[in-house]
Order: sequence, then structure tokens, then C-alpha cells
Amino acid sequence: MSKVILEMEEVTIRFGGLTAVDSVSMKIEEGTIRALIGPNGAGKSTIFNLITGIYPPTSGNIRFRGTPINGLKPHLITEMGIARTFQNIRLFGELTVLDNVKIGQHCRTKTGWIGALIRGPRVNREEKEITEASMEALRLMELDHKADELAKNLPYGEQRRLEIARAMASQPKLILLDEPAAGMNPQEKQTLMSMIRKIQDKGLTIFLVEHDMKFVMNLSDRIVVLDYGRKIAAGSPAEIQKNPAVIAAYLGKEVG
Amino acid sequence: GGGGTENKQAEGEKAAADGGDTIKIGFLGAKTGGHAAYGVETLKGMKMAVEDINNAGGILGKKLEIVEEDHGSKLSEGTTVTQKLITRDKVVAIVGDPTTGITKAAAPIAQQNKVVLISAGAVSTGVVEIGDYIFRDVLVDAVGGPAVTKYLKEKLGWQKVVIVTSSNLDYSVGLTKIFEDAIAANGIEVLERVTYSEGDQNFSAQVTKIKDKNPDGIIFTGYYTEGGLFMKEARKQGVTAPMVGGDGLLSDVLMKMGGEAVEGSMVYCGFAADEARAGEKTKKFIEAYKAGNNGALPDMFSAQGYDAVMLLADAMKAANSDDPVKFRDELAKTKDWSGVSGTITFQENREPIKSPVYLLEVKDGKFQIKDTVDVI
Amino acid sequence: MMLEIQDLHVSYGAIRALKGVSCHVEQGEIVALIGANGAGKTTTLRTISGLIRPQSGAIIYKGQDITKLPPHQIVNLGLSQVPEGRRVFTRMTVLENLEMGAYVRNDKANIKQDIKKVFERFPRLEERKGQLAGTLSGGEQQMLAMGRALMSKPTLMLLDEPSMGLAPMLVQEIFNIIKEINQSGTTILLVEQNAHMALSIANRAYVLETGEVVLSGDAQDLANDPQVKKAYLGE
Amino acid sequence: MDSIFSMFLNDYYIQVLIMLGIYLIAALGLNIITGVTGQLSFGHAAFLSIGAYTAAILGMKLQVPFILALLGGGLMAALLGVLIGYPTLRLTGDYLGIATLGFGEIVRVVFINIPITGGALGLAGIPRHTTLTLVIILVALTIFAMYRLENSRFGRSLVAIREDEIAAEAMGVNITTTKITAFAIGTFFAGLSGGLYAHLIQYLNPADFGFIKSFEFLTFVVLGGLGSIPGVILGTTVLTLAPEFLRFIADYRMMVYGGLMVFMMIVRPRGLLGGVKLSRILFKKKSQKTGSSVTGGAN
Amino acid sequence: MLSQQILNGITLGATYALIALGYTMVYGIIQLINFAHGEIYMVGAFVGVLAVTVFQQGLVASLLMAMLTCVILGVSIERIAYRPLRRSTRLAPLISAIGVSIFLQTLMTKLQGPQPVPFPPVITDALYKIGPIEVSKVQILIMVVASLLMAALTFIVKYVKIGKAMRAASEDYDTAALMGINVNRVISFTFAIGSSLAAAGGVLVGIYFNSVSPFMGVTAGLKAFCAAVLGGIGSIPGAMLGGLFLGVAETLGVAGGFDTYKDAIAFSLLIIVLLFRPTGLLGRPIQRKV
Ligand SMILES: Nc1ncnc2c1ncn2[C@@H]1O[C@H](COP(=O)(O)OP(=O)(O)OP(=O)(O)O)[C@@H](O)[C@H]1O
Ligand SMILES: Nc1ncnc2c1ncn2[C@@H]1O[C@H](COP(=O)(O)OP(=O)(O)OP(=O)(O)O)[C@@H](O)[C@H]1O
Ligand SMILES: CC(C)C[C@H](N)C(=O)O
Ligand SMILES: [Mg+2]
Ligand SMILES: [Mg+2]
Repeated sequence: MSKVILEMEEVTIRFGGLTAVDSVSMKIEEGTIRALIGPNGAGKSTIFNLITGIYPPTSGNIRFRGTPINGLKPHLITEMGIARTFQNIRLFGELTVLDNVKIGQHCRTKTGWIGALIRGPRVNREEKEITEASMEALRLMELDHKADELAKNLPYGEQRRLEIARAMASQPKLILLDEPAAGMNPQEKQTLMSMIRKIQDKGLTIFLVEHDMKFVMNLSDRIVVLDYGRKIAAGSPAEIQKNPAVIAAYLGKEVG
Repeated sequence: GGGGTENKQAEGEKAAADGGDTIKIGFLGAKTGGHAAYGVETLKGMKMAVEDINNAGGILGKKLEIVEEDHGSKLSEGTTVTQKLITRDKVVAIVGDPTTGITKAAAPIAQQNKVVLISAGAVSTGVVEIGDYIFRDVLVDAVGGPAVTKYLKEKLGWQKVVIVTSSNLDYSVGLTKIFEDAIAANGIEVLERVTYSEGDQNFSAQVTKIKDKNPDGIIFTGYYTEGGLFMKEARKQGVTAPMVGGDGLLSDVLMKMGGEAVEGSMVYCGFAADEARAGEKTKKFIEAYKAGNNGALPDMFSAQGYDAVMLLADAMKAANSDDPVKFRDELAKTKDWSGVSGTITFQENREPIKSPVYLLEVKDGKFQIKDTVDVI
Repeated sequence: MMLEIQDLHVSYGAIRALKGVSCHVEQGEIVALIGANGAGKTTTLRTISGLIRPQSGAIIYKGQDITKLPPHQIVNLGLSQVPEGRRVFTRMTVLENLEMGAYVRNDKANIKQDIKKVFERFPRLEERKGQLAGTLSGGEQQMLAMGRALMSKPTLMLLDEPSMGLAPMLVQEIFNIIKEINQSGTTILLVEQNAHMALSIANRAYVLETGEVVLSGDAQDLANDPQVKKAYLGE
Repeated sequence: MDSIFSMFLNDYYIQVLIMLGIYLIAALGLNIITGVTGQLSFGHAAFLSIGAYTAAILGMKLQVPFILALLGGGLMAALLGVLIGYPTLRLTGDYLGIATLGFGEIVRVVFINIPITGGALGLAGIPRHTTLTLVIILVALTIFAMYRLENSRFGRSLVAIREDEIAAEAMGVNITTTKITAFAIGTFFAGLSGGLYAHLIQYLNPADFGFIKSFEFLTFVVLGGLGSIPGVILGTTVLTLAPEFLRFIADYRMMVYGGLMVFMMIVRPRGLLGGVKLSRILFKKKSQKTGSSVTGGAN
Repeated sequence: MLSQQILNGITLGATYALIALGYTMVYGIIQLINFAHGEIYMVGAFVGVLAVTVFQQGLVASLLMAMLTCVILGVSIERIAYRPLRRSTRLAPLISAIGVSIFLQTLMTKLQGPQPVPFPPVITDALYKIGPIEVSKVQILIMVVASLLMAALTFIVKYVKIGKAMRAASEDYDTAALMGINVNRVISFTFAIGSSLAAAGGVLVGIYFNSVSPFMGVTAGLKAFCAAVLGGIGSIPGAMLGGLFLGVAETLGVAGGFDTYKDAIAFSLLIIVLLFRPTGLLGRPIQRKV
């Protein structure tokens, strides 16, 4: 059994009267691909928002590699090694593809405004490293040929990939992907799957929300199912596909 | 820019030498923006003076010419305009600005370039101190204020007053200070001090505050628009005390804005178009002004604008030169000079003594001369 | 013929998104428009609705040239759209969003009835009816966008990826709904990444590639076309 | 150097050029706040006045050498920028704008009321130290600094904040400190510009630093092209010189000026040089495909 | 005395509220701080003066004339100066608005001089004594008109179809158009209402304060805008509340001896309120959902 990288303990969040996430607990092991599925509005994106510090939980604990992170500001959480993509794409539209990815490395680099003004050899070196590492991340997502385009002008599928590249640039240990395959055709989904595998091969842990069952079942090691904010099932893809509660609430029929 | 000065001077002399048949005088003032009314009047007076001089053959065999420039009532633009008048248009003297604020901003430039600046309206403190090329031909508040205060106490028997100040208007703040000192010196009591800001239209809170104090009078140091509106509100709330103020109140707009409410208000200033008592010169001026302005009477700014140009012309004649370095000295020597706006003497520090102080009172919707107060 | 598109050219600045697209939709049909990312599907729909002005080409709806009409007039002719990316009114409630869908209608009583119908189809929306649409989950917003378009009772409905972000059960449901409204008389032009599903309910289909129609024909035939299978069905 | 200038230019032009330089420094400062970081500031003139008064008082009352007084003015403006920025920068969009506008008006009223600034009477007798040479040097330094800031890790984080705060935060950008740093830098340059202004005009009056002046700077930046250094330079130049060039139409000058603002905005909605980057001009990189969006929703 | 001062404050506040309503409307729909709004208010006041003096009209007719003129003016301004910029950066129309405002101000100075003019008496003002307080007819008029307009506006925006269309358009022009909404018409309508409110405000304020000047729109506009933000911009009751709050606070500030800081009171309050309620008193909090 490998180490636990992320642990959620009885995590709850309420919006007014609505309990969007209801005492959810789970542990994700390092190096695995974990999927989170469930009907629309089950609270999947909200769990991502809780982990990345967009919302503080109403109650419960979240630990990343043993350190509690609930209530921390998002930028500190990123610094600790968690990166994410957004269900509704949030790229820096007026920036080039390359610059988008460069910002991903923000938390791994140091130069402040003073460094920018003086621009000594250390700064130049760092800037070179940033560019190289960014191109590397772009190559991984097969976007290097678009480095100089403005992010807003990319087609949808490429924007999704750029989001992943940008997240990768922060050299995370854990990456959260919120519906990465949405809006892609089957062909593109295939490509994306192999890219995600490559990311796993680099030693990263992947936590994934996705509605495409073929995609989820093929890719994940373990799956957690959410309904109305509650965890209703957890297990391997094979187990989940047969789970009657999951079929009733989510799948509609067995998939495979 | 130390090195540039010689150069400039050389240029200036050259211009004066081969400028040949004209002597240029700059007009610094607003033709647009909030202070446009003063600027426009000043300019009218100046133009009349220039016409009179030129009709009489000019000075030193040359014609006088006005270079007019609008700064839109903006301080920083005022300095740019001053700079332009001096260095591009090569004027030998500037008349303006009619307000204290912009005069203070423009004066250092005139001083550094050794060009005479004579304000036809700035009455507040701290103007001529800027340098020996800076003059004004007005009744300064430091003279007028105390004289009027004394009059209020002795002739009208005022014991207690309230003071109203425009807190963001340099002129008003300056005048209030002068009044405060004079009031203390005359043993009058200040019941309340209230302030407002330029452009305010609502004075209900201030008036409610003084309403029950029952003052003998209201010392109002701001401009006429607010003065009229203030009195309107005061009368509405049942305050019966009259208002007294400086040249800031001197405009027909006061009556337009205040109507009935400003009846009995008093204003002191260095000039009034007093056709009955005016001397020969003044009468001629008033007639000429009326002819050119559909029968309207000149105000302090037009009269002082006229006098400013005349003072300059006389100084040039006396110096037999249109070089400001030379005629400045003659201007500084001006003594008992009689102009259309009164008699002027420049003291040692170039601060003018102008006598008498006209105390005007609003009667039947018009400024009428209530009294004259001698200051010397 | 309900809708006919003739040689449509559209550019975004220097980018040429459509390079002469022609296609048509017959009364009562479901026509699918499939193609890779960036092929120009969304651009086609937005141009039909009048949101984008084409460089050249014509759009004929029921014999009338609507190429130059402003969008709101096109809607008034009975042509409505579920836009890509949901575009719900985030600062309005779920209920108000649905009411906006019925903006062109004046039959108040029936509108109430139709809102009820939408809620029956998407019970989740009824649970959330007072909530601001901006705080709905992605899938809930998608349901809302669909419900909103239904509210206008269109003659021709343009759907831009209506199944995106929906849970599997709902994907099924959405396609059922599309079939249903088609049977009740609404003609449908459907853009879908889920080509499999789209082709299974469509009568005919067009395949778009970098701004050009490269294939067209009977939906069933296309679903069996080896080229299409490889490129769009992932088989 | 200055004597060389005055051989070719008369003092009026020199004055106009100095003024232009002073405005350029302030506008470039605002550009980093509003253009690059996307934080609306309607109170820039207040920071100018803080710098102006500080520099003037340091020089006149404490006999601090001119250059140090200038620096002091800049630092004081930056300090107040941080103090006001800390609580307000968490406001978004127009709310931030209006809060800064309010701050600007408060500063003006305070300057009217405290004795050390001479209140409404103004502060006169400031020595004239500002020269064209000095202004040219400082403008060049400002442009250089802005260019370097923009093309750096720090600069990218500023743009990221402008484009999407949530995403920027998720990339590890500390929104609060980064915004405040940008604000401090921008207000520093405003303060510096104010110090130069004080030692040019030689007389300060709070009335000169109202919100109208703040909007003037905003206009320079937006009309030139938000976030574009060459744009801001062009915008400031055009708009500072326009009133001077329009003098010939006398009374209609400001009317035409207002109309011109509308006209230029309509003709170039992204600003005169919107999207033009100094680095691209300097290095003639392959030009970017900006593909202006034909539509694109309201948000 | 205090109650009298509070009444003074409420009347002043009602004038702020009148102008603030227009600001909030336009902002609510196109998210534009329409800095020319203060100038529309100023033009409205002058038209009112013109109607009374030159055309010898009474209060109601003058009010209507001013409102009509300003509707035309406001709608044309939107057409010319804002519509072409609808899809560019948010700041572009703001600058355009400043341009319009400079233009109108100087135009008015040119047409009628920089001096303020008094508003001719169209109604005979009377004072009513209620206990220790004195209320004038004009004060009552202002408060009544402001309340009526607020009620009418609330009704339009909440319950009338075009009101809903306004809200939809305010979020997303394209999607609103896809609902069949004529976005241009909706926006013109918004400007029409906003401008007519400004005109009504101009005439009433002119009557109450008895003066009309080309520069009256500047401070009044700014204060009113503050009031709108204070109340929660986009919210109609918010504009009303913000206006009254500001008016009373300023008046009490003067009464309490802070008159030299009067102009800072509004802004200090504004900043304090924004720090605790970042979207104003009645503004909806911004929801963060990603
Ligand atoms: N800020 C908020 N205020 C109120 N309700 C919210 C808020 N954020 C989320 N919700 C509600 O919480 C529930 C969970 O939303 P969430 O976005 O996590 O769903 P999800 O599982 O990601 O769904 P989907 O698959 O459709 O994206 C939804 O019903 C949503 O309406
Ligand atoms: N606003 C825009 N500005 C510039 N280019 C654009 C814009 N919108 C789309 N494009 C470009 O036009 C082309 C067609 O885009 P469109 O959105 O129509 O494709 P699509 O087929 O709908 O793709 P997807 O499946 O990703 O939704 C693409 O190359 C895209 O990058
Ligand atoms: C216009 C005048 C009332 C100005 C006043 N005399 C001053 O010195 O500022
Ligand atoms: Mg989600
Ligand atoms: Mg699309």
C-alpha cells in the first residue's frame, strides 16, 4: 500500500440551506488515478473547490501529505503541490499560450519586482528555465506548435489541454482535473487519455471528475461516487459498474 | 535651468528692439470655466485702455497690442499660458490673473523671466511677496477688511457676528483670516463659524446652525453665487441679519441668485460705477463702457483691467522704454496715481494703497453706494 | 425546405472559420452537424442566429432571406438556439431564466404550463428554482439552457452540444427529449461531439472539417462510414 | 544640457514638454495599476498631490536636497498607496474604482484643512528645480523600469490577475501582495511625478488635484491603449498636446477636446495602440495573431 | 434643532437619490458608469428654466419638457458615444462618457455663460410647521416625486417584461438576443428612463436650491454616484437609501461642526461601508462559483 497523498475527513459545506457536500471522507494514494463521479449537482466541483481553497469547508478536515490545508488560501495550496483545471475554462485569454503556461510556474520561481528591474544573471537564468519548462509542458499536451497564439483563440479542446499544461507547469504532486474531456470528440478523448497516463507515469497523482464513463472506467484505479453531496459508493471500476445504487442514481444502465 | 536666463533676456531685448511698431501685453485669465466672468471683464477693460492709448498715438511711437489667452480656470494651464505669453509671444507685461490662486501660480514665472505681472483682481494675501516684478492695482483685503470691520462696529453698532467661509477657496480663507483679526481687534464677538465648498447649492444645515444665534450680521467671505443662495436659505429659515462681504460678492449675479434675500447685503470693494460722484476720468470710462455693452455698468474687474494697462503705459513712458527691467522701476514708484478705479500708491513692498473703500449696499435689486470709508 | 445555407464564409479577423459551407434542413428533420474541435460548428450556428455576420453567403429560412436580420427578429421567426457553453443568465434565478426563454410569447397561461413541463423533465431544476443560475453546477446549467430554449416553442431549434457535461443518465434523457420535441413538430439542427448518439437520432448529417463540409448524407450511412468511424466515433 | 534645449526651443515649448514628461511618468504609473493589473483607480491625482506636497515640504522646510525630496515624495505616495490599497484592493472592478475616487477626494479635503500644506491658500514659494533634462532622464528610466517589470515573472502575474483572479490564485499567485506591490509601484511614480510638478509650478493648491485630474490620467491610459507602454506614451502625448494645439479655436477648444475623446475612442476602441507591446516593437518578434473577436459575450 | 437638521438631510438626500436612480439604472444594464449623467441632469435643469422663462410654462409642463429633451439627449448619447463601444473594454465607454461630459459642459458654458442662473419661481413655496420642524412645499414635492419614481421604477424592472429584458441584457447581450430581446431597444429604453429621471431631478433641484449652472452636474453627479454605490449599485431601493444616507450624514456632519470636512464625509462613509459590504448596503453579494 503506497502513501496517502490526500485525505478528506468528514468534509461538509453548506450554501445557505443547501448542503452541497455532506461529510465526505476519502483517501487518495500517491501515484494513482482516482475518479469522482456522480449526477449533476452532486457536489463534485465543490469538492475540488474545497481542496484548492476556493471555499473553506463548513466542517471537516482536508490533509495533503499529512498537513492540514483546510482554510488555506488557494495560492498556498498550489505552492504545496496541488494543481487544478476548471470545469468552465479559465485561461488568461489575452496572453499567449506560452505565457499562460509560464504563469503556471509562478509558485516554483522567485524573481520579484526588484529582480525584474535589475535582471541579474540569476534572473536571466531563471527566465530561461521557465521558458524551457513551459515548452516541455506544452509538448506533453501537444500544444508546442501553438505557443505564440493567444489563448482565447484556441478551439475548445485545445483550451482544455492548455489548462492541463498550465496546471502541470506548477510541478504539482496532485492534479485535479474537472471534466477534462468535456467537449472533445472520441478521437480527442483517446489522445487525452494517453496524455493523462503519461502524467501518471511522471509520478503524479490524478484526481478526476468526468461524465464520460468509458474514459473514467478505462483510466481510473478507484472511483468514488457522490450523490446529493454524500458519498454513496467507492471501489474499483468493475465494482462501481455493477453497484445498483450507482446504476440507479447515475449510470442508468451498466456500462463497459 | 540657470544657463537659459541670459539667452532668454537676449531674445527678449531683441524682440523689443525689432518688434518695431508694437508693444505686446499679455492677458492672463479665464474665458471659459468657473472664473470666466472675471477674466472676461478684465479683458474688456484692458481692451478699452489699449484703444484709448492707440487712438492717442500709442506709446514710445509704438502701438499697444494685447495677446489674449484662455486657461480655462485651471491652475496648471495658467502656468503654461504664462510661459507661452512670455517666451513665445514675448510680452513685456502681463495683466492678470483676476484671482489670487492663479496669480500665485503664474507670478514665479513672470518673476524669473523678469516680466512685469500686474493683477487686476487678486486681493488676498501672499501675492506681491513673490517678487519685485509682481504688482496689483486693487484694494487689498488686508486694507479693506479692517476698515470695513471698524465701520461695522462704530457706525452700525454690530456686537456679534457669524462668519461664513468657503473652505476650499483661497480667497475666502484669506479674507476670513483678515476679518477674524479685525473683529478681535474691534471687540466684536463671533457667535459661530460655518463653512461650505465651492459649487455648493445646499446651505440648509449651515443656516439651521446659525438660526437661533441671533447675530447682528453675517460676514460672508465667499463668492456671489453661494452668497446669494446662502442668504436665500437664511431668509427662508427666518434669519434676518444682513450679510457683509468683499469683492467676491460683487456681481449682479448676487441679486439674480438671492433676489429679495440679499436686500440690505453689503459689499466693499475698490471701485464702484458711481455715476453721481465719479470724477471726470471715471465718468468717461463708465460712458464708454456703457456704450460698448448695451448700457451695462462696468465692474471692478473692467475698471482695474483698464487701470492696469494705463499704469503700465505710464511706467513705460516714464522709463522711456518698453523693457520690463527698466519700466518696472518706474511702475514701483507710482504715487497718487489717479485712475478710473481710484487713486493708487504703491508702497515700498509694491502693495497698493487705494482709497477710498466703497461700501455698497443692495437696494432695490441694485448695488448702491452706502458709504465710502477712507483708509489712510 | 425549412433552412438553407448557401456558401457561407465567416472570418474572425484573420482567421477563416467557415470557407463556403452549404447545407440544408427539411421540415421535421433532425440534422446533425459533427466535426472536430474548431471545425466551425458553433460558428455556423451563431451565424444562422444572426450573432455573427458572414462575409458572404446566404441563409434562407422558410423561403425568407434572414442573412441580414438582427438576432432578435430571427428568434421571433421561430428559430431558437441552445448556445454553446450554456450561457444561462447567472444573476437571475432558475425560474426567471425559464421565463426569459418565453420572452417572445404572449400566452401567459400556457407559459406557466410549459414551465411545469420543464420541471417534470428536469426535476433537479424544480429543486433549484429560486437559486441564482450562476451558482448551479455545470450540468444543472446545461439542463436550464435546454429548458429555456424549450420555453420559446420554436419551429426550428439549433442545439450546440446539449449533452456536454451531463451525467450519463441525463445524456440519454436529453436525446430522448430531442427526439420527443422533434416528433411534436420541431425541426432540429444538432451540433454534437457525442457523434455516436447524434447520428443515432438524426435523419441526416453533415461532417465539417476546418470550415468546410467534407461529407454528408443519411445519418445511418455516415455512422457506418469507415472514415467517420475512425475520425469521429473513436472506433 | 538645458541651455542647449533653450537654444532650440523657447521656454513655452520647454514648459509644455516638461509637463508632458511629468504626465507621462504619472500615466505610466497608472498603467501598471489599471492597464496591466486591471485594477481600476480613479484617485491617481491624489497620489500625485501627496508626492507634490511631500517633496515640496521636504525641500522647503527640511532643506532636503531636491533629488532626495523627489524620492521622498514618491515613497510617501507609495506608502499611502499601500495603506489604502491593503483594505480596498479586495474590492473588485468599479467598486475599487469608486473607493479610490473617494480616497482621492478625502486626501484633497485633508490637504485643504491641515496647516502644513497651507490649506486652501496653497503652498507658494517652492523653488524651481525641475528641468527638461531631468524629466527626460526620469521618463526614460520610468519606461525602462516599466518595460522590465512587464516582461518578467512579476509582470506575468500582474496580467494573470487582470485576466482571471481565481485562475491566477490557483496558479499560486498571491493576489493581495501582488496587487499591493503593483499599486505601490504605480503610486510611487505618481508621487515622483508630483514632486516634479511641485518644483515646476512652484505653487500647490489642493484644488488642482481633484478627481477631474485623476480622470485625465485614466483617459491617457485608456485612449492610448490599456497595458501598452507605447500606447500610454502616445495617448498622453496626444491628449496633453491637443489642448495646446487646439488653442487656435479658442473658446471652442474644450468642446472639441471632449468630442475628440469620444471620436478617438470610437475609432480605436482598444486605444490608439491597444495590444501593442514594446517588446514586440523592440525585437520585431513574429507579430501576434490578435484576431479581434467579432462577437464575444458581454462578460 | 436635530430633527430640523435631519429633515434638511433627508431633502438633500432625496435630491441625491433622484440622480442616483438614473446612475443605477444605466449601470445595472450596461455596467457603465455614465459620467455624462450629471451633465444630462444639468441640461434638464436648464431646459426647465427655459420652459418657465421663455415658454411661460408651469411646473408640470416644464418638467415634462425637460424630461422629453433629456430623453432625446440621453438616447442620442448612447447611440453615438456608447453603442459602438459595447463590446470593447469596460473602460472605453467610460472614457467616452467623460468626453461627452466635457463636451456638454463647455457647450452649455458657451450657450449661456459660465454664470449660474436662478430658477424662476414656478410654484409658490410655503412653509409648514410640524412641531419644531419646518417643512417647505418644495421639500415635500421632492420627497414625493422621488418616492413615486422609485416605486415606478421598481415596478418596471421587477414586473414589466421590458424590465426583465433589461436584466437579461445586462448579463449577456448575445444570449439575450437569442431570447428574442431587441437589445438595442432595451438599452435605449434604459437611457430614456435614466435621462428622464435626471431631467426631473435637475428641475426639482433647480427649484429647491434656486440655481442652475453649467457645472452643477459635476459634484451632484459624483455625490449621487457615491449614493448609488453606497446603496448597492444596480439596486433601485439601494440608490434611494444611499442618497438619503449620504444626505443625512453630510448634514449632520455640518451640524456637528465637521463642516470643513463635509466633502470627505460622503467618501469616508462610502469606503467604510464598502469595506464591510463590498457591494454596498443593498447590493447582492458577488457569488464565487467556479
Ligand atoms: N455558491 C453556491 N451557492 C449555492 N449553491 C451552490 C453554490 N455552489 C454550488 N452550489 C450547489 O451545490 C451543488 C453542487 O454543485 P457542484 O458544482 O459541486 O456540482 P457537480 O457535482 O460538479 O455537478 P456537475 O457534474 O453538473 O458539474 C449544486 O446543486 C449547486 O447548485
Ligand atoms: N471569437 C473568436 N475569435 C477568433 N477565432 C475564433 C473565435 N471563435 C472561434 N474562432 C475560431 O474559429 C474556428 C471555428 O470555431 P468554432 O467555435 O466554430 O468551432 P467548433 O466546431 O464549434 O469547435 P468545438 O467543437 O471546439 O466547439 C476555430 O479555429 C476557432 O479557433
Ligand atoms: C474674482 C474675485 C472675486 C477674486 C478675488 N478677488 C481673489 O482675489 O481671488
Ligand atoms: Mg462540476
Ligand atoms: Mg463549438
